[in-house]
Amino acid sequence: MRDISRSGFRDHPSAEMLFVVSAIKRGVSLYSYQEEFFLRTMSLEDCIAHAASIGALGIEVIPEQSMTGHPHIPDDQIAQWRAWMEQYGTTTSATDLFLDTKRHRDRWLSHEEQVASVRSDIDLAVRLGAPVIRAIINTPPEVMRDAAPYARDNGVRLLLEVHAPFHYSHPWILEHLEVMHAEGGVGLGLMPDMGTFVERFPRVVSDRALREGGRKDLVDYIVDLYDDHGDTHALMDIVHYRGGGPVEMGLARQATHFIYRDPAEMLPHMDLIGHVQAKFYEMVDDTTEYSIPYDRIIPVFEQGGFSGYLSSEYEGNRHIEDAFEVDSREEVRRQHAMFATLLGEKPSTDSKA
Amino acid sequence: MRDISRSGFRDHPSAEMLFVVSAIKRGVSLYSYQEEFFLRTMSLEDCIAHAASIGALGIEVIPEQSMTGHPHIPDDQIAQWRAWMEQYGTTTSATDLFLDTKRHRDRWLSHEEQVASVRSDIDLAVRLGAPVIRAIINTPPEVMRDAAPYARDNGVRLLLEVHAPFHYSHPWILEHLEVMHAEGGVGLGLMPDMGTFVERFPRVVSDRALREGGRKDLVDYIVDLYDDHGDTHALMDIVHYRGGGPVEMGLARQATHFIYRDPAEMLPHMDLIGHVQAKFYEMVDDTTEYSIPYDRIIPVFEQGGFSGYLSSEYEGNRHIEDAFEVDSREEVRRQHAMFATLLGEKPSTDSKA
Amino acid sequence: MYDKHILIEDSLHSSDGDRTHASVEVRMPYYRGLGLSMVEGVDLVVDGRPIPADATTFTVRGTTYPITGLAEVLDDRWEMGEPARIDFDAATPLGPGEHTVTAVVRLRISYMPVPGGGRDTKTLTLA
Amino acid sequence: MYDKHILIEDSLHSSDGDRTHASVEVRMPYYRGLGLSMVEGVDLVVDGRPIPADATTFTVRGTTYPITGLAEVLDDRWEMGEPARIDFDAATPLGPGEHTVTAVVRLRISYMPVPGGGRDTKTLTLA
Ligand SMILES: [Mn+2]
Ligand SMILES: [Mn+2]
Repeated sequence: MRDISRSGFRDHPSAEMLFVVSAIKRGVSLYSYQEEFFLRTMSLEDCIAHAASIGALGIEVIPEQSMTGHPHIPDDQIAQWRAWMEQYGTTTSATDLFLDTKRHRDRWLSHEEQVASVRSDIDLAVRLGAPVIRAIINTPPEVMRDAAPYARDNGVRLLLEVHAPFHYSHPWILEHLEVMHAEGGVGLGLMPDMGTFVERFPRVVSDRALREGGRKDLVDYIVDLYDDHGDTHALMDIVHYRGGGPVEMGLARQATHFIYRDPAEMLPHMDLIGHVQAKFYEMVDDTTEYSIPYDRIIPVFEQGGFSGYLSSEYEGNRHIEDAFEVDSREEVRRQHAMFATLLGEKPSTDSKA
Repeated sequence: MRDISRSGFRDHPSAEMLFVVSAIKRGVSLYSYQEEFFLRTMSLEDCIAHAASIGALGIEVIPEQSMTGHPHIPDDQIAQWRAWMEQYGTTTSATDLFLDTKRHRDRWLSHEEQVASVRSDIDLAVRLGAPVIRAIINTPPEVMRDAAPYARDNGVRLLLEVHAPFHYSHPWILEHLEVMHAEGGVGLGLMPDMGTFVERFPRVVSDRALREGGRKDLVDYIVDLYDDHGDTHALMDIVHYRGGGPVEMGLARQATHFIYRDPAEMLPHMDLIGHVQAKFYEMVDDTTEYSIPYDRIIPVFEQGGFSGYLSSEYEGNRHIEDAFEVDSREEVRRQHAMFATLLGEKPSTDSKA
Repeated sequence: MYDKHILIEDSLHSSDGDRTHASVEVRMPYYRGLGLSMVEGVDLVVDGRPIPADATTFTVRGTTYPITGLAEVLDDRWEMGEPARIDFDAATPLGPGEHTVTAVVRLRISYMPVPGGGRDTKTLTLA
Repeated sequence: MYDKHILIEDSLHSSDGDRTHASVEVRMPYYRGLGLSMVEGVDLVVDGRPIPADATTFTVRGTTYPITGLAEVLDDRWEMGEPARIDFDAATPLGPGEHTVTAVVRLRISYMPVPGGGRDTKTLTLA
């Protein structure tokens, strides 16, 4: 049940209805459980079961992470995966491909080899039952173009992950958009990573710099400048001018890789958007991500008529792992509590509403 | 005589007058002759004489370049300098200070030491008869603030060089502006470097990358993206995704350090502007710098009522030195031919007028 | 990422009687598996002494490769979280008890312009 | 900048009879002079053999400093375009005729976040 009073969904065609259930679906990328999966404290089945238990029924998988033998993953692993999907009532929402252009020490992968690599990952997506594939940001537009027919023939769609610091008017993305429009948007599309909407500097990142001995004044300076959405172009220079060392310079470098753009910039591209990576750094509670304003992002997807998956990507693990126990399950659970509220699945738990 | 038909000086209070002579003065920073001075093919006197010969009567000097023994430059060198100014009818337009915060290998210069360094350079400016001093971009705002009284007491003004990639709405400059406004703009001010108005990618830079074996397609990509004023934020990433090596990555890095801003952004700050570093990369002929649109920059200074020096800073030397003989005199001469035309000193030599 | 999990506790073993051959187990500090040709090296420092790369081998799932030959291996992988055994020759016999071991894993990650990998130092007890 | 002008032509001289001591002149690749405490080093490679820093001295205007001691020199400068003489001990006597010399000048420039300086390689004839 959506609480209209705080949703701000005025432009949505169904805004007048009180008990609308969103067309947007919830899912999890198993990237989110990487800490526990690496340490073997969660099995692959545990990851799937956890997602299912919180109603996140679309499972995004990085085959090179969750399975072995890529790209020739044995049939028994594929069969097991499909059996789990059946058993837990889940579905493969997406697979993530990498493009190892530096596979050979002494030469770059040729264009033909790059296209072949993508085709191989298309085969794998088909075996796993995924309708869309995350194409990593370093995939060149011409490789997307030449892999598109094979994707179409196999009934899947290659979606370029729009990852910070790229955005929808960046030259690299503009080149990709040109290729996608020429292709017709059948075999190609976009997979926005919500890391392009980092409105507040993630405190898990600045807190770590402080733990590593970073100067409080410079850490504050970097965070404040970022939060004011100031020009980070020469931030490393400034921190250097103020006598910053490796920790402070490293934090400044990270600040130049975060970006905040208006989520509405996605609207003109909504037809190309087939899946969303719901990046997050820290769930403060069941309603709020510290950095990324999902309460203003989700209305944009509603307005655009998006009906794919919001797929959790928990990224805080690596920023707290030095000092804290990572609890990926709790972080993912909280994000989905927030999603359920924002999508109108249940009443808001926000007492301030 | 100004050719009104092409000057576009409509907003200038004297635009109706046909034979107005601009209040803006011409000068040269001896930085421009660095190649010949380094190689001892021009003496210090030769540099001054050349500037005077082309009517550039304001001489900006980097004491650490043109003289020896900084900061305790011997009296005889100072006396000789003043004698040359007299002899050639020139004047010391500015001195340039550096702030060696890393003077000690194992520690940063303290705030007090930084202020003392600036005060010492103020003393030197007074000895050389300079009314303004270039404060290098890494000078912190609080050092400017605490050195300002000494500048005022000595009748000189410390001008922060606004150097690319900084600009007038950049956080670092905003902090400086706050200090300048609090100080009243008597002892402090700005020295814009025209390198913030690089509209076209300098071909001397891209040509060198080609000489060093850079891939033509990537060099063209970088130049075109820059010339379209596309977002250079992740340009190095793109060049990397396309298989660029050290030469192409180096060119991409340089592209992120060039910026083009609207020259009109200087207008609100005109009262603070005491001197202008007229950076240039390549004079195509007597009328045109390849990258920087002086024909649209000078009207902004006219409109703002600027009456200080346009001080040549030839920067092309280091980009052609590998393959060509540097002829600093000819480059400076051409820039001043252009200035004379744009300032209305003589009829336009532009046949397309 | 995963830096503190590279060296596996209790994994330091000597593999012969005179204790000049030993092994330690390491995990790759990365969130997916990688083809071995993209593993640029696993450098060990034992009690302050760097172990030369050519005195080191790399073993996954029973197959052993010289560390210096990994660049040529296009048909095998180091999987996510998978322990690899690094066998090495110590210049002098390793005594029983505690040893300070540093492992530096160097990776070639295609989407990163800078080298990938990580570093871990632990005090391990020779079993 | 100025990289190709670092090593001065015709400046390689041997300073003793057995040709194990020699000197070469270098200029600083920078557009202003600099206090010597900011000269991090002048590294020489002669005929492919690196000369150890502690076998090298630095001389300007008649005053000689050990290269390894420049960081402490707060009252002298290397001026713009000024030749400095680098004296060094060669491990083996330098024969008459041509030698390949590389000079790497390393500078600490306060406004730059990365190391400054430059590198030059020339074939110089021992006088
Ligand atoms: Mn992502
Ligand atoms: Mn300048």
